[in-house]
Amino acid sequence: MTVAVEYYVLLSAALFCIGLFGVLTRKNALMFLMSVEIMLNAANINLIAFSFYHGNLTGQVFALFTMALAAAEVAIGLGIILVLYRNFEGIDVTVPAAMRW
Amino acid sequence: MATAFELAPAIAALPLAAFVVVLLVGDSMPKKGAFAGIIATAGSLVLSLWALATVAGGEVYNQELYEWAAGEEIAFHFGILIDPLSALMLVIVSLVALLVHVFSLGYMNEEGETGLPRYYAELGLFTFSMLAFVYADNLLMAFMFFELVGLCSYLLIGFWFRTPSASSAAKKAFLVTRFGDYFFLIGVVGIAATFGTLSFAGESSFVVAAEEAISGGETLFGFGAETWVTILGLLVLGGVIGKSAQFPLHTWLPDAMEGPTTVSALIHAATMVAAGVYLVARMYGFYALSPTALAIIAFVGGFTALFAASMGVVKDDIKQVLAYSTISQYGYMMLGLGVGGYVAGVFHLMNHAFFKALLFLGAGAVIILMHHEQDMWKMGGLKDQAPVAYYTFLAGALALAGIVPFSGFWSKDEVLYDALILGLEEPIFLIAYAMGLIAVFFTGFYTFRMVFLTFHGEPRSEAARDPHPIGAAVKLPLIVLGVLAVVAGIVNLAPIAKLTGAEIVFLEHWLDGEYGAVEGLTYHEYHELMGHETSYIGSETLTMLLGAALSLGLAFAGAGLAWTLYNVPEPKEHTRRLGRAREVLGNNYYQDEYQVWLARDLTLPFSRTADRFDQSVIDGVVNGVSSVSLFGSGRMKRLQTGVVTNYAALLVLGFLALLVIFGINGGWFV
Amino acid sequence: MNEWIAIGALALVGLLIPLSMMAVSYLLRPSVPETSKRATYESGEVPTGGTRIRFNIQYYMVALLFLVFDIETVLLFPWAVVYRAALDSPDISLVSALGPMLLFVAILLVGLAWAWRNGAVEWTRAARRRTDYDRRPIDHE
Amino acid sequence: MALVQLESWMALAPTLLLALSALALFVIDSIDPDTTNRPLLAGTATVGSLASLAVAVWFITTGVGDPARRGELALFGDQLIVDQMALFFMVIVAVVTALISIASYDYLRGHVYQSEYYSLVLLAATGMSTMATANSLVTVFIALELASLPSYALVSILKDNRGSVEAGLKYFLIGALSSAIFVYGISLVYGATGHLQLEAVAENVGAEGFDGLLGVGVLMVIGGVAYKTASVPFHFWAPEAYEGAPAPIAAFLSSASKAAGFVIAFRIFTTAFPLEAMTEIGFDWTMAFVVLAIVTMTVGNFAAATQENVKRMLAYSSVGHAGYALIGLAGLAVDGGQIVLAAAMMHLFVYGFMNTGAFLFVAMAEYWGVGRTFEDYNGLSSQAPVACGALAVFMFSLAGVPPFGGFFSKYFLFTGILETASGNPWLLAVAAALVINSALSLYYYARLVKAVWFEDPVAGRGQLTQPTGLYVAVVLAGVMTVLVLPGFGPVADAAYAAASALGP
Repeated sequence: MTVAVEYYVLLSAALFCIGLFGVLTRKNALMFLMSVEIMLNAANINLIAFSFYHGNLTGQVFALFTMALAAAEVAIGLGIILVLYRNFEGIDVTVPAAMRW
Repeated sequence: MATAFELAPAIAALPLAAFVVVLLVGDSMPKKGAFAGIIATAGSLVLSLWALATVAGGEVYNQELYEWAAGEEIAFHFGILIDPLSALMLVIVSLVALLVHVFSLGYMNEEGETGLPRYYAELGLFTFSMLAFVYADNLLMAFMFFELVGLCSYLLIGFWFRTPSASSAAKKAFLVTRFGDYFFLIGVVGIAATFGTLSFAGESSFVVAAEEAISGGETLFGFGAETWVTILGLLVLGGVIGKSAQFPLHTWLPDAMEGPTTVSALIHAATMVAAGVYLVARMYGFYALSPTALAIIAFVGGFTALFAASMGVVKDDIKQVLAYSTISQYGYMMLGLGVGGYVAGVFHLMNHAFFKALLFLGAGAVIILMHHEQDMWKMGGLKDQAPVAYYTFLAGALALAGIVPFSGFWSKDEVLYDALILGLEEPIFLIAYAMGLIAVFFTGFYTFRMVFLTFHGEPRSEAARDPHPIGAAVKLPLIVLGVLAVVAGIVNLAPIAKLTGAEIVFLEHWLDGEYGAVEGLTYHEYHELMGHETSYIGSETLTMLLGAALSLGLAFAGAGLAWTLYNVPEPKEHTRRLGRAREVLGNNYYQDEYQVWLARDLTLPFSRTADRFDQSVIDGVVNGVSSVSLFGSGRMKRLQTGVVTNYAALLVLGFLALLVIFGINGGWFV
Repeated sequence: MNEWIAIGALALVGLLIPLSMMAVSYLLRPSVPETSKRATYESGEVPTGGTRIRFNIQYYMVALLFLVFDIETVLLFPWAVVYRAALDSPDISLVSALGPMLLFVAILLVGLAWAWRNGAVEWTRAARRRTDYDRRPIDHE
Repeated sequence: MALVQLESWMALAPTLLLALSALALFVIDSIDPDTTNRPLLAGTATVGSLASLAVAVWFITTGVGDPARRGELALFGDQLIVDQMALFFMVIVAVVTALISIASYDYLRGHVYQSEYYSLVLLAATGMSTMATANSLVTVFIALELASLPSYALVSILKDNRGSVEAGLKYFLIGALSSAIFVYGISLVYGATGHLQLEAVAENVGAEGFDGLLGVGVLMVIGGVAYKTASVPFHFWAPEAYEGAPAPIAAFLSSASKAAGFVIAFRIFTTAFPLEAMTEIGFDWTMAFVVLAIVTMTVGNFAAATQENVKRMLAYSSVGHAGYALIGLAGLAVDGGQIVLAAAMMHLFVYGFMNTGAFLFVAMAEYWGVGRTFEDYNGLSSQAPVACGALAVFMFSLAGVPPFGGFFSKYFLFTGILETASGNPWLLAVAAALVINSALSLYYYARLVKAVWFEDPVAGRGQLTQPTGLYVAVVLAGVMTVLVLPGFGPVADAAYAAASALGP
């Protein structure tokens, strides 16, 4: 029993949109970051599903790289959130808005 | 042993050196720097003569010396071109410059003028510019020195800059010639852009390129090749008309008489004014490609010859008369060149250089005699007081009037002859010929009016009764030039050659490259390019005799009328009989007035209107646009709210907009 | 598609059982509201301070280091899968099979050494760094 | 003929040298974590980037990557490729990195994290250099992240400065979102074609039947490169990141990072998505770039026009210039569009000097502490004429005033469009937008020149020191901006060669 690849795409698209929704609605920097991670994982689902579909491993390997880069991104992001907390006494991303226009 | 050509740069460099030296230490030099100038110009003369002899030996020199800017398409350089034409001109220029320097000893030094180092320095610079212009091997270099010549004449005309008239005359000369030079500059740029070269001679010259373009039937800048060549030629002609004081840009020249008379001699005989005509001769091959341009040259020349001669008739100031005669004579040269008489034009240029220098220096001598009085009505009877001045002046006058066998006759006659034979084939040119012919009468009249009023009759003023003596420095140049004015015609006795069959048209052979010439720059090649047909009344000899008789007759008629009217002890101002015509003539046909009117009453209001338009409409539009832009800017930057989630939202919205547009457009969702 | 019916039925059952149990419980239990029931600790301990406390920064540092090495294994994974096969293949030498990964680990080791030297693994905070940086405040008020 | 026969992987030497210098800096910092030996740190970074530059230039002159001479070098199963365009952009990256390293010598005086700063700069440069060679969507993404991640840290490296932190946060969040979109787009492209290597993608466009997915995926990839090049609508991070970041980092991001973003855009769209095949499946991507180019240059220039803060003005102008460079891709819509592409490359090259120089001048002003607005800059020329002269050169070059480098590249862009676009109304609209925006840009660039040169100096401003490194970098950038004029021939040749080798 195999699941048609379209369903994986739908799943990943749903996941992507969930992540996007989080990005747009969450003020907490950590939630923002998590939402981005969800979006990245949506891409991973696509990659792995299509890797299976096409019968080559390229997509799976790329998914590993994506995970690694996502981790690195989180590391940098946490660092930035840390200094954000120190400077603004909070991690609400809408607070730092001194630079505009 | 260096050859003449290796030393060629020194021909121009010597006067330049004199300029530098006199400018720096002139005040402490003997005669305030006059000797430096004399030595330098003498050196130039010797070298020029040597170069002339070398050319006569069959060699020519066309050498690029220094490349000062090079691009992929075109390179600009300084170079020297010494061919029969430029060698001849070098001699003329350096000779006249030398004589003017010598004369200045008597005219300027002995009169105790101040500012002499400046004077001699400027003379040196002037000579340098002209010599460098003469042997320039490309049009851009020619243009640069052309401009320098204009600058020097500005400086020299305004030598007595403390008198308002002198400084305004200087400004006028500068501005009017500059007006023409704009067109020249555009022409230079146009030629460079079209042909990618500015050289006068050689395989890579713009003349050759233009010839190929025409024969190849190319289209240049949207025009046929010949039309474009005509346009370029006419643009360059703008500079010529300004410099050579041709109608309608001649108005500066009479005013330029405000300068020292020596300067007038130099300007009129050999440098500034000659530069224009020389330029036409220099790039004659280019004009030869365009019959239209040549015809325009011919008509401008013929008209100017008549027009200026008619004004010369009513002038009272001796220098003014000469000034208008200069304009008129350059008109002849243009006429000659315009009708294909390359030799005739150059021949007249040479003769004119000698006799006009003579006449101006003679006038200078008269002015010395008259204690700086220039009104001819206050002169009279100087014949006996200053015989040297009188006889040399008379020789010059006879040459100017074109009385056989003086030099002017031969060249003027040849100009008219060339116009006639062309006119017989193409009748339109007969009009130009007729104008030239009538001008002969006027020339004879005003010349001898001047001679008689100045030298004959009874002295009409205290100064004329007790003239100031003139020295050897004055007499020597007069004598040299007097001799030349008498005999210079020998070099091209075309009528006699035609009658007798003797090979005595030396100048024609010279310019035709019999002794050596740069390929493509010879008389017969020009002739082939033009392809003018000519025809004769009866035979060639008959036509020639008829023409000569006609012009000679008119010259005698003019001179005779002057004789009857003015060669009397107490001449009267017969000009009153001219009635209203006198007023028109006396006011120079209102040329100045209409040009001032053009400038003040037409151009100025137009400019004001344009300015108002600019300030109200254009600025309004610009200001409107900028305030709209700035307003737009104010709105646009509000997009950047500073809140990062808004950015994310806008980013996603922007992306979705793209997705919807392209998705629906590309049918991705079906 | 009948396999899907089984899955759907399972999901349905999975949902229904807890919901029905909660409903039953709600119907059966007595309701006695009382303030002490709302306290955080019913034992009587009174909590002090906020629930959010600042962790030592070093937790974060260690977490990051863990992340790095965790991810390293992810990247080692595909290599490890093909390593044996690569060695058996006559076209690939030991150096070209092992070298890249050694290089990768070496680079990571440089990073680890740097982190170590800069105090990332010291539990007590090193007070050596001055933080007087930025004499040129770029204020945005 | 090279003196030695090099291994093919040595073609990556410009990139590897940058990476090695970064590692060397880590080693230095590991040996002495407290080092404030600024000459050593800045020197290592400068030497590394200059070495990279020298090798790249050497490769170009010896014909590496030239199909007619030594051939393009595809490495690691075609994942990386060293061709003329790669080398051209390696040069840009190396030049900007060198200028930044020199300038930072003074700027970082008193900074705590010096070695980290330089190593992050070099790592980011490594990433950008790799972007130039990336020939597969995998390597594109990895290189892009390698360039981005250190950049996030660099922007917020002034840890106690609220502006810097705010800038870093915004940059990071938008960057993370954009890279998520980018990688999702890549996954869709992979799904629709079954490949990630660019040529293989090109061969399989439309082969698998997921045309709609492919369209969405390509559009998402466009989003990814738009983020990296700061193009609308993915530009929102740019004004803040540039304004809040240390000025040398702003210079680095707006010059090198933008150029690197463009090189992947050029590479991906000329190689992986052949226009004909893409048009068949319903996505003429040149239209997308037409829209992006017009909108980007308009937004950038209009928003820049009324800025009071010099750095922010430059930031928006940087957005505007991204719009100019996007024309290169829009121009591929017509035959012979390689001319326009080459002109865009030239523009990025010149931009590398003039924009870096302008930001470094701002760095100098920050170093002096004179303030940030136009008024604060009033009359600086009386105290620092050389630097202000260089500033005038940068401004006029950015505005596209002859005879500076910026004029030529813009001129080539403009004439390139006009030459090829006859009858294509969209491209003519792009050309018109280019002209209008350039005219507008002259307004605000000239405003800065006016403030610096013609306004009366601000009263009470103290003596200005002459920081050697900053001066050297600014003057160097200024000289290069001018020298590009006579040197434009080789640059243009290299760009034309690079663009024509890409041919669709």
